Amino acid sequence: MIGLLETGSGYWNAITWVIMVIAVGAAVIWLRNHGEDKYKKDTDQTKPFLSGNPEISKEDSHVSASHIYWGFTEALKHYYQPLIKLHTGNINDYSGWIVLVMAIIFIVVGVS
Amino acid sequence: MIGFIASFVLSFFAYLFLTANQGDILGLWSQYEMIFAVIISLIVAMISTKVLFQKKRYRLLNPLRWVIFLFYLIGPFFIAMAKANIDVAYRVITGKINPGIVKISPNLKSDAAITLLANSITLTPGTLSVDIDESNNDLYIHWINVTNLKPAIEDICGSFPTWARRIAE
Amino acid sequence: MTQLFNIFLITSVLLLLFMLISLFRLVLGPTVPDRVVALDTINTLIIAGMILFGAAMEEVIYIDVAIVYALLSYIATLYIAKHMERRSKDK
Amino acid sequence: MTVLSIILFIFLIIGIFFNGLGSIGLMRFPDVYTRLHAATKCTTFGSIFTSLAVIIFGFYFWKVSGDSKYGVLALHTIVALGCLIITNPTGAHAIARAAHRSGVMPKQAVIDELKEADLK
Amino acid sequence: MSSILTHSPALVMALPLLAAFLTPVVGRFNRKILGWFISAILGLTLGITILMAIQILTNGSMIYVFGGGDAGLTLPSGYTVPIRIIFHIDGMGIFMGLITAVVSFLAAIYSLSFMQKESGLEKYYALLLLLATGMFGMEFTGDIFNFFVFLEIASISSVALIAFRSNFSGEPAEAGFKYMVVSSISALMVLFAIGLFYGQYDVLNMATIASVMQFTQLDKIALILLVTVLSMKAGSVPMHMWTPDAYSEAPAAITMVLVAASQASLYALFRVCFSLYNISLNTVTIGWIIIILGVLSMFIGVTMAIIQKDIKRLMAYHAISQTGYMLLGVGVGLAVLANPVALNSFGIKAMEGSIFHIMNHAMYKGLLFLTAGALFYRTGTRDLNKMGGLANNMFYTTIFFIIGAAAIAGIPPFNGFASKLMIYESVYKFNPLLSIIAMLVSILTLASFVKVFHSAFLGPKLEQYKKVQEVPKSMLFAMATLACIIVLFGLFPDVIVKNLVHPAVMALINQTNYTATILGGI
Amino acid sequence: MSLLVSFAHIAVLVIMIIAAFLAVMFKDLLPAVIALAVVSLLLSLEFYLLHAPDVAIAEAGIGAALTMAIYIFAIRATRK
Amino acid sequence: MKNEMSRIVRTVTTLIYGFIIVYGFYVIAHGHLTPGGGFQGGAIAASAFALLVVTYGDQGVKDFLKKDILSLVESTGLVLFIAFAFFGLGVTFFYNFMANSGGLFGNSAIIGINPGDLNTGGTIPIMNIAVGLEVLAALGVIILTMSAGSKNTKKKENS
Amino acid sequence: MKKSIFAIALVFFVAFMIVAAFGMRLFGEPIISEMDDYYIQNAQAETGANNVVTTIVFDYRGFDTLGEATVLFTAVLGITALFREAAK
Amino acid sequence: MIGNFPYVAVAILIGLGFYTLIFKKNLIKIAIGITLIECGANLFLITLGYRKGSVAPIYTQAPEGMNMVLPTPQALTLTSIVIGVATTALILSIAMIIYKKYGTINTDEVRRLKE
Repeated sequence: MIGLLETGSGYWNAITWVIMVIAVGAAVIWLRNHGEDKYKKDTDQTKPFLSGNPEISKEDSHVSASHIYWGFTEALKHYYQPLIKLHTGNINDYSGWIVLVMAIIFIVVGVS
Repeated sequence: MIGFIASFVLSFFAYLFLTANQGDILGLWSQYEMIFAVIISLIVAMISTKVLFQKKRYRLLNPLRWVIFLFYLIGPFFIAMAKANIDVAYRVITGKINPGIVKISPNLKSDAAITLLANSITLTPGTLSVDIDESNNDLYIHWINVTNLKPAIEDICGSFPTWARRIAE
Repeated sequence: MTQLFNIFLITSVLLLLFMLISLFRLVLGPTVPDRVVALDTINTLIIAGMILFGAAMEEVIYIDVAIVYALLSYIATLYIAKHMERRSKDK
Repeated sequence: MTVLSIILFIFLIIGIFFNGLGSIGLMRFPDVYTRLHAATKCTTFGSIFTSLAVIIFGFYFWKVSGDSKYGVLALHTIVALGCLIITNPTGAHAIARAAHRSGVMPKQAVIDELKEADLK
Repeated sequence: MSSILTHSPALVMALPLLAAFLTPVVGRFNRKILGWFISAILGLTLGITILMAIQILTNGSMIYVFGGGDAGLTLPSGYTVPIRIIFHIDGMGIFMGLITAVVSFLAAIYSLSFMQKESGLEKYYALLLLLATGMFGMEFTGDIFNFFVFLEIASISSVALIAFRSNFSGEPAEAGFKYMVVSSISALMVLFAIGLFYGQYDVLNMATIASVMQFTQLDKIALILLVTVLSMKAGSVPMHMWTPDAYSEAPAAITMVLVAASQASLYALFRVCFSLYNISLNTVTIGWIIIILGVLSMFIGVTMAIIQKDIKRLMAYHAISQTGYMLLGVGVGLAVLANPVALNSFGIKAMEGSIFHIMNHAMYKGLLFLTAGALFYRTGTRDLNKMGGLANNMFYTTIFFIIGAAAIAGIPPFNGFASKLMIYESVYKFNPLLSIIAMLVSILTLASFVKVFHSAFLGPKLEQYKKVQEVPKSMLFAMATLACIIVLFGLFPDVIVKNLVHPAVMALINQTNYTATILGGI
Repeated sequence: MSLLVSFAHIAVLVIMIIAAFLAVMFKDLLPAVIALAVVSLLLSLEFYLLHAPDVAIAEAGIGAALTMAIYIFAIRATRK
Repeated sequence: MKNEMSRIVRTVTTLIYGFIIVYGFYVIAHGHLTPGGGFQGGAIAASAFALLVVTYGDQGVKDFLKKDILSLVESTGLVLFIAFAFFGLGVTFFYNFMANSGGLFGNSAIIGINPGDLNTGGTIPIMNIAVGLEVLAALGVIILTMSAGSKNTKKKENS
Repeated sequence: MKKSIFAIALVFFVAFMIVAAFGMRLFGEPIISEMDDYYIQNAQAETGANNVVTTIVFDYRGFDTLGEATVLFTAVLGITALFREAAK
Repeated sequence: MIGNFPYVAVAILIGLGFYTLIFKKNLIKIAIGITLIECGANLFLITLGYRKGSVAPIYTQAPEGMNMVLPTPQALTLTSIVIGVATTALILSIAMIIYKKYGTINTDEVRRLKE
């Protein structure tokens, strides 16, 4: 059968997957259309409720790129700090790393 | 045009001098060598005429001057050079020096003459040409054993200026 | 015959020793011109040595290398000399 | 010992002597200009003699054996020698001039007219 | 026709070279047709490569002896070693060659509009052609010194292209300098290794070296030098630092080709490990070294990518991380090479996965870099903080970005998923931990691309980008081609794996076949 | 004869290593480049002694003038 | 300020410049007989250009050397080289189709040690010339460009 | 800290290189020389040139030479591209 | 007498080159380091081709009755020398451009691209 890929311990068929996705999507849309639509446009129902505070403008609410995973990086601070320190951007270090890796592999291969 | 022909002939002979070997022509060159010599000399003449004859002076092309030059090279120059070396040897071994930079005015006009003089001076007794005054061709000379603070030309370079004038001016 | 070649060879090896002496000027030389003089001396010695080696090995085509050096070592000297002049002028 | 080998021997001895003198002078002299004296003159002169030995050798064997390779040896050595004689003093001049202009003054000098001259 | 086919390895090298030599002359007469001329040449090259691919996949390896009396006659009579340069193209070589041809062709098309405003275009195009030639040479050659020469061509032309924009700012020159230094080191170490081989066996042909290799101490040293510098050129941690610099500062079209160039180095690494050394020298140790390099690359690459603000730098770190997948899969294959049972049960699958991943990675990372270039073309910045709301104006670019991001994150049904699934499942049998790390990395990849998508495309329309339009058609054409390839590969991965990837893997594993093609017999 | 040649090899290599060491160690760039020129010179002589006149000419032509020239250009462009 | 060296150096340069180029061409043309060949000869001739640049300064050298012509020569050399590789395509790429054919450069060499004949070697001398032209022009362009670039540098410092 | 690690690595690297140097075959005594013997014996007859090195450079390994001329061409292109004037 | 000293010299040259690359903080010094490594590699190749008591592989006017040294490494080294000069020229040009833009060639300051 075309599209059937053997992946080591199982099989993968993209076309079947697409058909499945389309079927499930159709079902979801069908279900959604049968739901009850209580929302009315341009009323208070569609406006966000921020504990009674006024809604901030769209430009301000756009989270800029450097803040997106702030929590993630903050949590992994002890991992990131030495890692960033290693990326010095200094050309001497670039060649130094090459020699270091070469020496380590020399030792590993020499021992084994 | 004279310049082109002159540089052509010069490079032709230079090439032939380099490639002298076995062959049919005079027992030294083969015919292909000759063809190549012509082609290469043409190319080199095209490239180097502008440089070689930038002042459009063709006085040096006289073969007689070359003969004199050769004679000068083997005769007075070589003797002066031998003397110079024995002199330097003496100074190297004893360490007796009395140096200074003095100025001489040889009154030479052409570039070739002043160059010949300067190079001769550099290779001969106790002297070394350090700088040149471009306006009137005065030479500044480092003298390893200053005997006279205002030296005459003969003190330093002997008969060289006359030779230089004879050869290149 | 071989005796002659041996003479050439011994001479050239002696020239190598003189080169070593000249190298000390390169190490010690207080100013840049001193070092250039050392370079020039080494150049000349190497040209002489190359000619002698060529004769000693009976290989005539080797002399070409010596010609190349005799022609071109001068250019390196000129470059350094010009740079030194310039540098002094800028100060 | 033929005449040839004696001549070669003498020439090589002279060449070696002057070359060695040049190197020793390079070490012994106090400042750039005097060192240039030693280096340029002695090494050029010494090299001329060692090369002359090779040239004589080449011409001699060219005549004796008729093999063109000895002729080539001599001719090319002449070329190398010619280049050496032209370029060496000029190089020395360039170094001396640059040294003086970059402010290296001759030591123990009794007179220095160039210092006052103020060339452009 | 058959003579074109016989001489196609020579033609594929000589055509771009000839065009590159003519480019300065052509550029002097007419600057407008220059881009089309180059695109036509690269298209022709692509055509010849496809012809060669068909020939090789049906009839087996292809041999071309440069300057010999006959293109197929490798050995002179009475001698046991080849004396001329031999192009030796097997399944793996042509696989990489196809990638190179496609990528460089699309880069030329993309540059038609993208580089329009730059000066010195004839130099740019000539360098692009030379880079393509260098990569072809690295992939097709069967001679180790010839490999060095083409490695240098590829490095020098990539350096010149990386630093091409340095008339505006200093950063491209800095990146170029760094890349130049590391690639000089790598080339010189390769030269040193060549010397080690030559000194012992007096041959330069890779197949012949493989057949006479005696695994002395010196061979070990040569192997170490080659493995280190080639994995460095491929961009594996901890020797990866040049990658983000170089990738982010090069023009976008060139970055796409640079990805392919570093994969050519990866190919050379595989070639050294499998064809040159194969089972006899410490495969487990070397395999584990490659696995560790791979895992480090995957993890550190992706975690560094998350915190980047520059869009191309972020993608460059992802390139490192994806290189890790390839190293991981092939490392597993190498580690079990001496064990036929394990090799058949999962080793071959792992290698198929990672080699399939090479092609997928070239395609989707190329697409992503092209979209980044499109954003740069319209907005003039690479800083994610300054972008936003671009989806409103650049519809097609957004679609292509989504396709590329989904493919790199391994979302079905795109091609990245297929190859990653193969790697996960086969590596799981080797060592479950590695497989879990790989999956984790995949999740983090998705996360960081969500970040890019959010900050560049979503959000309100920004004031300064009100007048931004869709990019010109030639750029869209290049991106659309890559997107189509991605979707097709995603939908029919089995066709590719069966027809292209499996022969490539078999060509790598089967060393006797490799040597026998040159030396005859067996 | 062969003893002398071996001695020549050793002398040339030793001088070359000293010059290379100087090229690395000099603080100023100009002396370092001069030392590099000496290295190239002696490398050429070593090639000559190893019977590789082709390579010796190449090294002479490139190392004597051209490498020097481009290094001097770079130093001149980057002076303080 | 004139950017050239002293008069003595200039005179010697005019003398020696032509000879260096003649020597470079000698090395190129005799590449298949004596040590040397395209690269070496090209490098020597390019050194002559370097000599001109240093003696006359990069302004003065414009009278003697044109960068456009050099880059044209460079392309010509390379195209000539690859063209002669293409001509062998009747057999294989890079096939030496002129060797021992009796025509131009087609004489057979005498086997063993001999003084050598210029008219041998097949495509080798032609490729020598092509590579020589290419290397000469390429190195000349490098010298001229870097010389001009090193002068511009100071003006735009710290931009 | 980092510097000392690099220094130690460099020392190890050079040590391995020197070990390799002593592990090489003796200086001046190649053990196998089949390829080079082919060149030396057949170069004159096959190509008609006296200089075996040139024969290898331009005939037997001519493709390398093409690549190498290309490297020079590439470098020239790169340098002229670097020093070009900025776009108008 | 000479043993394997040339190979040791090669190792020392390469080590010196790497030392320059790692510890010297000047871009032109780094170029010098690369040139040194390249010298080492070239010397290594030529050394491999040497055969004791032989002459150069050129039939023109060679001495009679002697072996020839191996020609292949000489061809390889020719290639690598020209590649080396191309590399050096490019690397120095880039250093010049960097100085033009950054005003420094100290590696500690030439690192706007980091992290």
